[in-house]
Amino acid sequence: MHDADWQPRIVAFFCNWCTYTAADLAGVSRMKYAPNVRIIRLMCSGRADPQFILAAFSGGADGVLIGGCHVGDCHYAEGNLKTLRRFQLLKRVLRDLGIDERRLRLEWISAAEGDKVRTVVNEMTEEVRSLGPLGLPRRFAEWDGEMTHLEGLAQTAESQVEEAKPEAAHA
Amino acid sequence: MPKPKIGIYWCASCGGCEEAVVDLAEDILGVVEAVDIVFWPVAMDFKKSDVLAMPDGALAATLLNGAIRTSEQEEMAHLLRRKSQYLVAYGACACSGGIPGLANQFSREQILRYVYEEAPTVANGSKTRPQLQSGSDGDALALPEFRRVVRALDQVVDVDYYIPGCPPTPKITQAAIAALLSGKPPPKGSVLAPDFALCAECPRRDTKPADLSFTHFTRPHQVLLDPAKCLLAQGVVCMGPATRAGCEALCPAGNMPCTGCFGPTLRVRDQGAKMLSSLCANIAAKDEAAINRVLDGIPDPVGTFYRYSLPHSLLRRKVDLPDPVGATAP
Amino acid sequence: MIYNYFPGCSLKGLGRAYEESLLPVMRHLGVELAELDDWNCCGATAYMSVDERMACVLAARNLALAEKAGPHDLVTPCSACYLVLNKTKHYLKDSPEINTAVQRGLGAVGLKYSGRTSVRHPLDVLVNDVGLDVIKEKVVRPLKGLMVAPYYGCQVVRPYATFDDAWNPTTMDRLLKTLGAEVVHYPLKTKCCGASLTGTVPEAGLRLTYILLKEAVRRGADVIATICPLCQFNLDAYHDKVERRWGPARIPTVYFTQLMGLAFGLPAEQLGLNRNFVPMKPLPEVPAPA
Amino acid sequence: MKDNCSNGEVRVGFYVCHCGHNIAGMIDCPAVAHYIGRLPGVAVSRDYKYMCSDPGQELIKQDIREHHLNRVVVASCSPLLHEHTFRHAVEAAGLNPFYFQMVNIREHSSWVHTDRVAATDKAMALSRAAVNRVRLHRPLETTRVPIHPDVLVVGGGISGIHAALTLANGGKKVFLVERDPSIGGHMAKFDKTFPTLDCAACILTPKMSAVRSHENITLWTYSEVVKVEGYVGNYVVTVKRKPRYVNEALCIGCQECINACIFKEAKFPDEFNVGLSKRKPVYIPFPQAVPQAVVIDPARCLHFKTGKCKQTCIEACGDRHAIDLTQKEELVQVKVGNIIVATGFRLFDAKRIPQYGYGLYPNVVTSIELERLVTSSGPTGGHVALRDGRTPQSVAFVLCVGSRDFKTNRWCSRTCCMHSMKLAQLVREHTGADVTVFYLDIRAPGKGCEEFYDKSLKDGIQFVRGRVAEVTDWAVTPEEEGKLVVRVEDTLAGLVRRIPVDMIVLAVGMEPHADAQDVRRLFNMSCGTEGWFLEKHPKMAPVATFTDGVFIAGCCQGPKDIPDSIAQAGAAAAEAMALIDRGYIEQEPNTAYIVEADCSGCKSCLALCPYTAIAFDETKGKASINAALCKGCGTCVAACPSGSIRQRLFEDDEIFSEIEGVLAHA
Repeated sequence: MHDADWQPRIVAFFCNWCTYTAADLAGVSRMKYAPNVRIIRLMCSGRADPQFILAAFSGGADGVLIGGCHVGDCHYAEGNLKTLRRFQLLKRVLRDLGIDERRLRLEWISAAEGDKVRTVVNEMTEEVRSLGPLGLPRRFAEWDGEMTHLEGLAQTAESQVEEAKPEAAHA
Repeated sequence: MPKPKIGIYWCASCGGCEEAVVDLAEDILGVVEAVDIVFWPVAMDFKKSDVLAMPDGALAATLLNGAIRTSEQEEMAHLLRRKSQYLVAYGACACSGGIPGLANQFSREQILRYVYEEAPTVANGSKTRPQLQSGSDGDALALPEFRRVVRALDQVVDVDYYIPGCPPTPKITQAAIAALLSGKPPPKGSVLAPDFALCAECPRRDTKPADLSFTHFTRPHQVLLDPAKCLLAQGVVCMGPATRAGCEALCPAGNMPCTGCFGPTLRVRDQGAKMLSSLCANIAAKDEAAINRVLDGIPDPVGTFYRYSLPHSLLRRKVDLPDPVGATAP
Repeated sequence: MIYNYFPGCSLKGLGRAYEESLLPVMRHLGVELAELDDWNCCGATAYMSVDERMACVLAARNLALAEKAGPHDLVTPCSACYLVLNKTKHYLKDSPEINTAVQRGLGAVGLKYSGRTSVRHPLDVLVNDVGLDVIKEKVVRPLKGLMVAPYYGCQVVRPYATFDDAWNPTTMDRLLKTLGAEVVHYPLKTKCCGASLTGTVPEAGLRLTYILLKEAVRRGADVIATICPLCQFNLDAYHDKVERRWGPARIPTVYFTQLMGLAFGLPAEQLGLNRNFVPMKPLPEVPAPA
Repeated sequence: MKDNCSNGEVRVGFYVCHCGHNIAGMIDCPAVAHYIGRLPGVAVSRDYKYMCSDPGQELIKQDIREHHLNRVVVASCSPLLHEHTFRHAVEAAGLNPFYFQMVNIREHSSWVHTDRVAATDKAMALSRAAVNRVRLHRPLETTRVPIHPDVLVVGGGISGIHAALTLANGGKKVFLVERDPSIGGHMAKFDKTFPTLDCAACILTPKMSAVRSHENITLWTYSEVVKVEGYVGNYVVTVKRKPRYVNEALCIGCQECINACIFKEAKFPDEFNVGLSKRKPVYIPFPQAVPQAVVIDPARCLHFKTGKCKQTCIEACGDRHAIDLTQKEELVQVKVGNIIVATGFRLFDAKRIPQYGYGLYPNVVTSIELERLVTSSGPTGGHVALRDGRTPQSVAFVLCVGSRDFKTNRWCSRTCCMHSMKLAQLVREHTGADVTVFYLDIRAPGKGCEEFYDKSLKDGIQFVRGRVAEVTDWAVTPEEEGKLVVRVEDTLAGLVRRIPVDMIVLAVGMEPHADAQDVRRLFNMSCGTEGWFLEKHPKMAPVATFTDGVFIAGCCQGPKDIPDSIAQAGAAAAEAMALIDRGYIEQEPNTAYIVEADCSGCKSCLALCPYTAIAFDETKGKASINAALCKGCGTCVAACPSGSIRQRLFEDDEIFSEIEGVLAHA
């Protein structure tokens, strides 16, 4: 269980020409949507290196949203197709590594679709909310927690064998 | 002047790295001439107590191979760290987790259950598992704890240098030792192998077309590979473009694709993600269904792209494995 | 050509002339209508307004029976049945809530409905599946000189104009022309006939009826052709009341299938034409074929 | 240029803008400034009312000088709006302009959120990311791309004509491409123009002739742009010239061939008169057409249909030899520096609203049909007549046909109210008929337009407010017999009314062309959801597009009247001229580059570049990027498997630091 005031954190990579502009349009149109998305501007969704997406997850994002121009409308001809292909394989990798596919979303949002920014952000926020926190930094710390008693262990090592301890089995 | 003292130790590894040292063959004589090997449990009769007896920093360098899986390995890593001026992660497992790191896709329980109960060659009717503490006839026996996570060496202790490879080739081992002994050691944190990708060393590179685009992927056992042509051009996932050079393209020379054991270049944080990115960008298909048909040619993406680097990747491990909190052993 | 056939209650009662003409016409054209076994109320009537879910369950049972009966489209001649079956298909597709409730209901009697069955109106089937060419070949007694006002009513075109334009449907126009009839321009072809009000607010309902009848007369029509049993009854049965209230507007209303039967040379008495309150005048004699 | 970082210390100045109430109303700006001020390396952190104002910019410059700042971050509106403003300020203070990063906390936060705490948190996270990132910024230089001085204008309606003439008068060479056989567009079909009622032809035809005779204008009618390559300053445009089977240079428009055509009677619908008159297979689009050259319609001409024609036209042309039935489609290429797209609109197809009876009742006409009827040069010589030749006694105008309608088009077409009132006055003038206008709201905001509305009211034109439900010939009273009846809810009277008239005029709205999406792709523009071409900024950049060097003018951007179209065309021409006269454009230095020593020559990137900017040197075994061709998408950067391709302004480490930054704050 997670604490009650947890809020999903979504990192978004938006292309400059379509989706970022659409987000500007949503602003100019004063559309209201969930405050959980942090937008990072790239020139093209094709710049969205899968490393960025994994870095966002490992850095604490609960979801990652990529926004690009509609297929056929890419400002750079086909950058978004490259994104689509990477996205498909990345989803498989994420699934194999235990991250729900719904935490990664790819949306084509044209510069005119401010409303779609709103809908997508709201939908995704709710979806991620229902999935709960991914919390990788916390998990990493937990995993490494199994090493914390090591310092003591290392020190006593030199003063040779410890006293016998009550029997314990691997979980 | 006394010869510098060297230690060689193994953790979670297959022994291949020790073999690599032995593979120096007669050149090892040159090494032995330059250094005293004072700790090498695999090859010679040294004990932990010998190391404990040394003052801190007594070892000029320790080449530690293997990933860190058990509490004992952690302990030895800490110990050798303290006793060594340079701690060198030797081989893919120490550098980035290596093949043992693929176990990070499974929970400790899954692994233990399989190994001690379910593997077809196991006869263990009583389902006995290794115990941390046991005793018979008044003797207390202790086993190290099997950790939940496989780690690269630098995820446990501070590491000075990395010598990559599964295993490192004699050539880079020799060059690395020479560099360390040169009096002008490379900057801390260096990977002692070239910082560009393998294609630069691959004789097949010239056969790679400039406009390569993938219509399918295949695996080496499924096709008869042309021994001269770029393997990617034959639809085989060759990790060469995303893998550091230094091995002189040994696997491609043997008509097998590079599987990435030298790890990524310094500029890359996640070798698998980068290779995935590059491969996918060049897929020919333009719609979701067709793309996925092409991707079906890579049935195990994690095993393909992260074969040696999962513990050191950005996600490190399958993130949703059941890890009962508080299950940490004694 | 084979279709599943859902007649609905009207075609067994007040609208039996529709079935009496539909079946021989279809047979004549080689179309087999296989009546569903154990069909039930389509769920139209006021049910939809009272409880949508229950109405959908009724309709869905018929759809499920059709699906079970075979992969053929389901033909239903009554516009109310046609609409409610189509509407249910939409509801089941769009509302997971209704779908779950309905499937649970169907499951209880060992039925299920996947959403595949198409619901078709015989007008659609005749013109778009059988084809006007085939129909034309069967015409032995062209309705030459017969002025017909084509009246479609509301339920076949609204809200789902599946096979024709919602505002200006022309399928029946084309069919009637193929039979040799002259189609008058009838701008009220999709206006309300008043049927659903005749019983409750007769003044309003009958007025609507009058408008339709009067306009058909004004346009010089000899007969109104309809595709819906409710419209047919409404336009046919209230002439006395309508004319007493607003003045003369006498014109017979028949099913389009009856006109087809006549054109095919089927005997008038077997087409249910005797059931009309306002009888249709016999067709002008045509010279016997040489 | 001093960069204030000789000792390597990074000193960031952070500024959060209130934007009046726009940001400060939803975001606690002082709190953001306070939060950022505590981050390492931040030397100054302030909040200020209007950062983009002169004093705001001065504040930055002063701080750079006094606090030795070497990095600047401004959290305010969208970088698409003011990034340039602040870069200039930074540069003016002696810093490299790319030591600057902007945070969008207005469009992306204050304007879209309703929870002050969450919006402030978001502003903090985004600001922190920018501060993280700016630390890693490197000094960059913009590159200058020379501008080819010639301009392509696409579309020969009033907007395209005006843009072309403006540029040509300014001494620029212009290629004007028009799809139809003549320029003139919709305006050529108009009789008079509102609200002044001056004659459309009298003001348009001189401009059309000027286009024909202007030495700086190359006019290609009956032609279409089929391909656009290159980039701002250096476009290479391929134009398809359809065969008109007449040599334009030789034809003098004498029309002998038309008279001689073996079709003695004109029998094909005439496009210019929207089908109200007929033409022959060989024809001149309209008397004032430019160029004054006939066209042969291969779909109608007997020669092309059967190959068996006596070719009386060639005979009639005689020694001029202007007719050339062997003409083929031709592709021509031109180099231009800028492109003005003025492709206009199409009229709403009234058949899409069948209840209005267009196509069913002959006396239901569209506004453009009536326009042709009232024109003295039109098919009836200006006689407004019903189809049976009678003069209508009563005429109704139905407004908003295909406008302001959720079932068809939601937008207001802006001109139909005025256009209809103009036609109403002309109809009254020509026929004395009673005129009723059915409207939703009368929109007469232009200069002189309200006065025109007032005049229409005073002249006795009836206005009924309500959306017409239906047009029918169903008569219920003797007065309605033989008439068309408008059924409408009169929302002012609160009544459902039936109004019988002789003629109904549907004021059809404007729509984007059917192929607007193709045109948009051709020029790499965007469309709004409605299909109109999208301007770069609705207020600040109304004629620019997201593609540098491509401008839009006239109704292709949205419905507008003639004065607005001309104003926009002039603006587009001026923008193009500004670029041409400066001679170069500064390009964002966001190009990709390859560090040669890092490249393994794996060739993974080569096929990815749509601009062929990546070349492979076989002898070195390395790839390299031609910065002049690179457009900076970064696709190859993301794809380089060894991380050897990098992108200026979007370096991996900069983006990683941004990711860490947005996640560092809750």
